[in-house]
Amino acid sequence: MGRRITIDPITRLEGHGKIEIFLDDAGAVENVYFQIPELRGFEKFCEGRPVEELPRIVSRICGV
Amino acid sequence: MAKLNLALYWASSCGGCDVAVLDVNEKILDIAAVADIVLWPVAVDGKYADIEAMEPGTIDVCLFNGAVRNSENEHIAMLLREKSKVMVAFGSCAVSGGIPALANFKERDEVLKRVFMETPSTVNPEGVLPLTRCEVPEGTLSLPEFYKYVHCLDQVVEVDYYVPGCPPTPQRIWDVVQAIVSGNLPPRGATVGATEKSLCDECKRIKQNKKVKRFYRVHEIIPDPERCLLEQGLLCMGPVTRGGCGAQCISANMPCRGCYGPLPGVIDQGAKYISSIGSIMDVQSPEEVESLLETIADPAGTFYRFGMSTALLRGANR
Amino acid sequence: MTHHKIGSVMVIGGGVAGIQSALDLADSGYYVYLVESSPAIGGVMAQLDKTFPTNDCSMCILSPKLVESGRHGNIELITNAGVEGLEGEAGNFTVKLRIKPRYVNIEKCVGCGVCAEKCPVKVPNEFNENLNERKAIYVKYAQAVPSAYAIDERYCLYLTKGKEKGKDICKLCVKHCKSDAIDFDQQEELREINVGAIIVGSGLSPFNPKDMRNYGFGVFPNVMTSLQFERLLSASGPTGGHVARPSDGKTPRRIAWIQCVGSRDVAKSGNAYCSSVCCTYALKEAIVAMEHVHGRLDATIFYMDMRTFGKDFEGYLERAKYEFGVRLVRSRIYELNEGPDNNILIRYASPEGDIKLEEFDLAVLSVGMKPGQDNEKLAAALGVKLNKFGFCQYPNFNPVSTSRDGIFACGAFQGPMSIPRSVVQASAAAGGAMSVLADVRNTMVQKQEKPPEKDVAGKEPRIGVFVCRCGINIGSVVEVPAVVEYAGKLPGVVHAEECLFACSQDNQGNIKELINEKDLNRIVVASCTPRTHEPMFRQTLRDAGLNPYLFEMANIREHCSWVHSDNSELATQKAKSLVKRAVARVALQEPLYEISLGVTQSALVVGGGVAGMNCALDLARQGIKVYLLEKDVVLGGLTRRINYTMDRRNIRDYLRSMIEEVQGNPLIEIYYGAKINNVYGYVGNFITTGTSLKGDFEINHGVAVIAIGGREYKPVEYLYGKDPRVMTSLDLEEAIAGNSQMVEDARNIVMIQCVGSREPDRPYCSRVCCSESVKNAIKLKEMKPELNVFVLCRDMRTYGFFEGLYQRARKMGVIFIKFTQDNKPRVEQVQEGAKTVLRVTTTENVLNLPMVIDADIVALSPAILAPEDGEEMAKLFKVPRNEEGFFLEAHVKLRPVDFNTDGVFMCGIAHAPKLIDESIAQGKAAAARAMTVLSSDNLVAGGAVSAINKERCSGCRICVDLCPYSAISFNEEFKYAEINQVLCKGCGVCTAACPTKACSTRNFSDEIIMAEIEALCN
Amino acid sequence: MENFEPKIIGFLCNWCSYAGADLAGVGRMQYPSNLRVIRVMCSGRVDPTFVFKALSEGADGVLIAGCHPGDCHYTDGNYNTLKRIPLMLKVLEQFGVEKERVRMEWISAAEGSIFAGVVKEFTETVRKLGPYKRNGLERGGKVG
Repeated sequence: MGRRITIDPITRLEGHGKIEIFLDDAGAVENVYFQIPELRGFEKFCEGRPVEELPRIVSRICGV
Repeated sequence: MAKLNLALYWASSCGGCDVAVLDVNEKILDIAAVADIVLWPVAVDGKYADIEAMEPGTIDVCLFNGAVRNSENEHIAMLLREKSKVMVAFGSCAVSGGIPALANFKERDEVLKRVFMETPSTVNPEGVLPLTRCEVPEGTLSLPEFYKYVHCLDQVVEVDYYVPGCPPTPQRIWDVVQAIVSGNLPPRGATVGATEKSLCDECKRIKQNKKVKRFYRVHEIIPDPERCLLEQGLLCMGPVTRGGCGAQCISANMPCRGCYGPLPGVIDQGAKYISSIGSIMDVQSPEEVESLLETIADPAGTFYRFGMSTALLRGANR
Repeated sequence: MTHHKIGSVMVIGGGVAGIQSALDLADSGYYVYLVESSPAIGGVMAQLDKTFPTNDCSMCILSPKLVESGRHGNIELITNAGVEGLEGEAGNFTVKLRIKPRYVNIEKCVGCGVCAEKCPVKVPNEFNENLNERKAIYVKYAQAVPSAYAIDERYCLYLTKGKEKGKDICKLCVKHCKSDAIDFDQQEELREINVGAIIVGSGLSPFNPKDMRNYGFGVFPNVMTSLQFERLLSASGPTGGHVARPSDGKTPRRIAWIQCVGSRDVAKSGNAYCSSVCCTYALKEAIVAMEHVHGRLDATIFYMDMRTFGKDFEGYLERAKYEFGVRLVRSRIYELNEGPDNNILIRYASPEGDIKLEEFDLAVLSVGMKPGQDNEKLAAALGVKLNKFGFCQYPNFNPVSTSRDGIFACGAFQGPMSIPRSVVQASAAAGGAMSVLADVRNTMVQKQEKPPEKDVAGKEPRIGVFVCRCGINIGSVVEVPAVVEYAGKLPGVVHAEECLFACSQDNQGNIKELINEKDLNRIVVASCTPRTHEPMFRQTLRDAGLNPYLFEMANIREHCSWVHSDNSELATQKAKSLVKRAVARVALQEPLYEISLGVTQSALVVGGGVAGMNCALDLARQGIKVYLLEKDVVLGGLTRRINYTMDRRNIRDYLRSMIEEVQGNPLIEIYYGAKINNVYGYVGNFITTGTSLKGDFEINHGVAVIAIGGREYKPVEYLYGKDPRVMTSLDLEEAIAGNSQMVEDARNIVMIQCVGSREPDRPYCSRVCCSESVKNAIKLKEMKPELNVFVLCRDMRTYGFFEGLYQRARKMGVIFIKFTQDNKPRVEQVQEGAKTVLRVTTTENVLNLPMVIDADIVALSPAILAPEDGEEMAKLFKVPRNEEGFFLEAHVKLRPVDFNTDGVFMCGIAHAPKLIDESIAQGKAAAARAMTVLSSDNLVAGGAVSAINKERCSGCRICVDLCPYSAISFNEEFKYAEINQVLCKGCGVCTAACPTKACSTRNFSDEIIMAEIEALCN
Repeated sequence: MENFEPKIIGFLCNWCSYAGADLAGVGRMQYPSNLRVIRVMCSGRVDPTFVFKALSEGADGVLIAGCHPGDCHYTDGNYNTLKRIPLMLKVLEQFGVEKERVRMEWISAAEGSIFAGVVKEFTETVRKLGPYKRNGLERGGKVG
């Protein structure tokens, strides 16, 4: 069994992310998993809101 | 004097609060001069593992922004709480749920379904939804659990101070930093970086006794820039919202959106607003009331725009 | 001979008029004996369901007054009593009363009602107009004051069959009364009472139509009187508010009201006068019936003239017609017949002249008002003259006086009148009594010494809980010991016990002892409703040196044991919960203090007409400095244009002597040519500035009375101003009085009514014009019997005793022709040779043919308009006006001369059009009401009122306009709102509206209500 | 929900509705015991916060009763109720709460039987709706 490298969190970008890197016995990358744990659901909760609200709601998707 | 250890974290948020901290501009250097930043995902490197390795109390102050939407948010909140002497709920999301908490009007499963199966850009014929645990050949991967509710920070950990705003204004942030550095902090539990009076106190507009015959949506009229917006029928949240923001929206001829949260002692900003504007509606008969109410497009979404986590009625997942 | 004066007054009659007089006097420093012939006060008003023209609930507005008179420290209720004789003179009378035994001890009776439940004797319930039955031991009605039961000696088995023979029969009431209140040993008592003045408000008796056989009352089951119908409508009446006809209990779908039953009727009932109120009450009953009867209801009113002459009555008529679809048929009904299914058949002549036969499910007889049953006896005992109809005969221009000095009259004792007018008269009569006794004010009232108050600030709550069994009322349903045990464990409670009757005298002693012994600082009593008992318990706390506001009740009787008697377990559970709420609340209550303010002992009267002058004089007679502002350079107002009254009293002499008296009174300072610039302050302490012929003025005054009169409408109709022969009725009156040649030469005089009144843009009746025209018509006929006088009118509104004048005018040959609003008369100039003829054309209402009159004079009856400067005055004094510009009273029924703004009153035409006597009465009433403020040096205000924390107020101004009492003002300099503690009534609307929690209502704060919610929910 | 006994909080104005409730008592009119009354001087004192608070504290229904429009002891305090409560009901619905859980009624001092009727009917309505499900989430409680 090789090594597992976890980068948590990945930084200096907008959003939350985690990278899991699996190395084989030789130390080469065998597999990488990139996980995005962040979900807020703007797609859903914007539904039914007055249209003039949307520019001011969706600007909160990313403030960076 | 030893430098302070400062952590800034974002949970379920947009990063606007972090950017607002940067908006103190060159003063950021002054912050750096007095504090070591041990965690600030948006700007500096630093891993959860480093935090976990710390002794409790290592962090002097943690400015925590963002709501608690999932188990990771909660976990980090608890972690930072353990390691921090002072925990600050920073920005509307941490204080009262903020914009992400509008999701509390919807059911959790509806959100997942919409995002992962129904949006036009999604192709997901098998209907796969994220799992908290996933077995892969290399072992187990995990994702945080997406909670039913969006919580605010003090619903999961003890909070020492609250700094409201979406985002807090740079001037107020600087005031807070100065207070922290000088140790000149108010009693625990206080809201800092905002005033004890409502926005109306800061608002320069001419106010008269209030009577409203109908409400307008912001695109329906161009309001008189001198007069109180509420008196002109715009649903300005100013009366039920703390001041301290410098009345920025008002200066742009837009009604207050309520991001600085309710006044001290008010337990439900939206309910209070209903009570207040219900009093100034200039109609008498039930029929007139009904047709006046028709002119309010989305009362709950408007009145609880930033406060759904703290709303007495909890929303759709009830 | 000079007697020393007595500072107490006897008010005879406990109806709304008597109650108002008693309260005004008691609030102004006189001790009052309120004498009522039945076992409870309330009078006819207590029987009514709704009251016109507001349709508000009669009991809702009367009941607070009942309770207030019942517990007023300076009002002594004497029920079951009548006057036997009178000696003495104004200032010092001795009244002999005969007081019949009640056989129930008022002090002991707790009103539980077990006695009535057990009593085996059923008798007709007079309060419900005999529509159902009550027991021989009874309480007159649910909200009765005093609330104690009484035994009807005419029916009681023991009293009728046992007592004399010494036999112990029945006495079930004695057996079942847990509070030992039944007392068969009570004897009739003769009591002599010394008083300084007397007010008679002995009310009315409804006309009993049983002898009018043509209407079949008492024969046909579905013919009832309007008062019976009123009981049928009442939610607390025999049917619980369901309109059910007597024959079969079915809901009637066709109801007919027959007007003028026992009124305007010389032939059958002998009552020639108009009862004044029946037209409007019939409209009310029709409207209310429609609201009660779900589904369709055809309401028809058969009438002669629709006399909706009072303030806002005309609008009420319009609503009845157009909004509710009440059908009005102008036809005098002579007879009712019974058809199939006990239906009522009515034959009538339609306005088109056809004879119709119509079937109704129910017929209501709008019965008139007769003098009270005992009025004749009472008047004889008092030595007071009655008029030919048996109502009070009052001296000229003294509408609330009687023929005997020191005895005043009010309400229906004087004649048929509506509730608002009765209340005005009642206040005026109180004012009359006050004038007689001005120098002995505050000599008989009782003042109590109070022990010093304990300081509870910052102390932990030490709560005492007393759970009442109320005999078996609570105890038989709620498990009281369990509640006591539960209460004892609640946070803050240091003492809990049960009591048999929490309200009993000995328990008050017990509470006081425990407060001291256990250092209790808050008290909860779990018993009955706080609406009746809270004041008493508060007094107990105060007597024990505890602030009275540190008290709360849990209503475990009305809201628990009585309504859940079928489930003891649930009731006990609920009682616990209610006690928990009270305890949680009381722990947070704070001691409240009433503040005492100085009162400037002077009055400002604005307007020097008859109303204003009467008010000023009444105030001056009571030693009050009066500043009388008149915008004109002479006094007298509109009355200067009137030469004689309808009953031929000499108004000129009256006005002259009144002006002389006003000018000669050293306490009255007159400002002619006065104009107000500003008014500052509040009740007790106003400052008014302005200018007058004397120069600028600044007046300090405690109260203000607005009496700025009204003005005459200048017609644009009927060639007025275009032909000199067209004039107003006042012009005609002047022409008659001045013996003008025009009148001398005239052969045909036409009067046209409702010019500018009862029109879409002025939808009110000007009230006086019909009588004014009749007066002129009679005068003309007396001068020149051969003269043709035509009165063109819509309805002839000669209400009350003026009906006699109307009848007289008709007898003298005055011709009355009806027209309708959509078919008005035409007045035109027609050239006939060299002559320009003034031609009036109208439709003759009987023949339905055009009728042409060439008139020598056309006299128009113009509307009376609201005063020109009304708007300005409204702004200055912050008082409201109605749509027509007349001032809006605080409450149509109960505070007809008050404004909602404390310390400001109104009288005269500025309130609404009215006759001279009515203006005089209103002027006097305003003076009496003003005296309730001015009678003491201090004004007590505060208590459970609202306050704004200016540190928290952000100046949004949401609250400012909400307050109906104008108690909230905005400080422009510092940008915060302020509440005047003197004006605030504590409703808490502003607290709910305040977005910043700057505003709080004392002892109704958010925190307290939240604590109550938590206590009840968890 | 067979044995469900709803908890109902009532805010009654002192002058009309509380008196109406008293009259129901005097008339011994039986009605379900689920209602618990809080007395306020005027229905215009009722802040919608109270209603939300009651629901969040465990009430299943809330009754607000005041004088009939036009009959207010304080002239027009109840007009505030008449305006606030419908707005509150709209918000309530958006929160996914059945608006039948909150009822506004005008009950006069003479309408004891109407009061009793309203309580009966309202209790039944709320009973049928079932319990108001709450999430008693406080800090440190189970997050989810």
